[in-house]
Amino acid sequence: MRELLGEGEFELVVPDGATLVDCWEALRARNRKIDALASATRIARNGRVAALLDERVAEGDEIALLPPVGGG
Amino acid sequence: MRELLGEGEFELVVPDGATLVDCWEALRARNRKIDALASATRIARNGRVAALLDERVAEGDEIALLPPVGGG
Amino acid sequence: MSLFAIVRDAIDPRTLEAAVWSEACGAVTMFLGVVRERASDGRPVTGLVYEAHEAMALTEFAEIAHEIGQKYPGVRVGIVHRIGELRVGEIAVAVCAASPHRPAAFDACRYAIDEVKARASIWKNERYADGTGEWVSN
Amino acid sequence: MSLFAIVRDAIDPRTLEAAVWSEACGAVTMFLGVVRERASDGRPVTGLVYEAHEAMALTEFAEIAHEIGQKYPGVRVGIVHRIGELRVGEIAVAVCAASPHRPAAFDACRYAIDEVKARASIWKNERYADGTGEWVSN
Repeated sequence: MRELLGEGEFELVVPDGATLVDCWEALRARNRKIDALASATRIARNGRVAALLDERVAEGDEIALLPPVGGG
Repeated sequence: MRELLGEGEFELVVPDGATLVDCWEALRARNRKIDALASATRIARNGRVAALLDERVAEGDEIALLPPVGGG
Repeated sequence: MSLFAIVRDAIDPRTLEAAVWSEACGAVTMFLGVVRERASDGRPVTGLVYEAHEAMALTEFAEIAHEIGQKYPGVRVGIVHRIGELRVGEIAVAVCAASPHRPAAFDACRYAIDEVKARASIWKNERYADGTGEWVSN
Repeated sequence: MSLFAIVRDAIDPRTLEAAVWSEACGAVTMFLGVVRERASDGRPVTGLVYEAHEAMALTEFAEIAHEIGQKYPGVRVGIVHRIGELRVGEIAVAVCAASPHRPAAFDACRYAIDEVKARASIWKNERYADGTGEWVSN
């Protein structure tokens, strides 16, 4: 994912009251290659996989895109 | 078994042509307490559990009485 | 040793076992995931590189262990995953279960590694002899 | 280390694992039978004394491993049993299975310990706190 997008961690600026869907759209606006990940990627907020994509985010939240896992 | 019978390894003398059943009877003549073991004990000859009790024994054979196992 | 850990150095299964075992336990089962010389498609592998979201992975390990406590009362499990660069033959993950009796120890160990592979936030990059690598999922 | 052994000193699971593993194997499973503090009937146990018909037990271990080779092609197993006096917490038996993939590694390990307990020529004397002992079977 880092290789596909060409970047790792960064700050994402979204409007007050934004949801996880808004974050995804902001990421997409930054890099359209993210479309390739849409079907297999989960989104986590502050270390928990988000159950609802309309969860609101707050300043300082950690938003992580999680590709399919491969532990073990 | 050793505790029940009061003895461990010993030489058993049986006639030429004797079978494992004859060995069992010879052991029984020596110590009737062996009856208590009859239902749960297997007999091995030279390190292999005997399939047939009419197997003949030869001089020098090791005959072992095997109580129920308890490994692990 | 903690029952749940993400480590950067060699995993010692004996230390994990000692942390999991208690005097009521007659049965200890262990699963070790070891780097093997070939990928699933048969290509030779020179090693693996693992990355984790550590905080999430540790939470997931504890959740899996909690589920096991519910399904198999009296069974304790420990889960340790190594990250970074691993060579063929090195242990990537160790799961240990201790139980008074052996059926639950086997079932719990299997459940734990199945769940770790299915949902722990850990990613694996296979390294090939030609110097390239590829992220692979389970 | 030999794949099949009856030993009088402490069992080192790591040595057994190293003997069983090969580069094709991504999955290693291990079962450790450990002396626990209570008998099946709940009485406190201070230790166990094991005796074996060594030649027969080693033959039985090899037979069990051969059966596993037939049932689970590509899986290797090792079996080590300790005899003599053991205290609570000490390892009485270690079974290790190595396989390219994990389902067969679990199945083989479980088959091996089930068969060892059912048919290996090994006998166990439980020692109780009052100084008495009793031969027990599985």
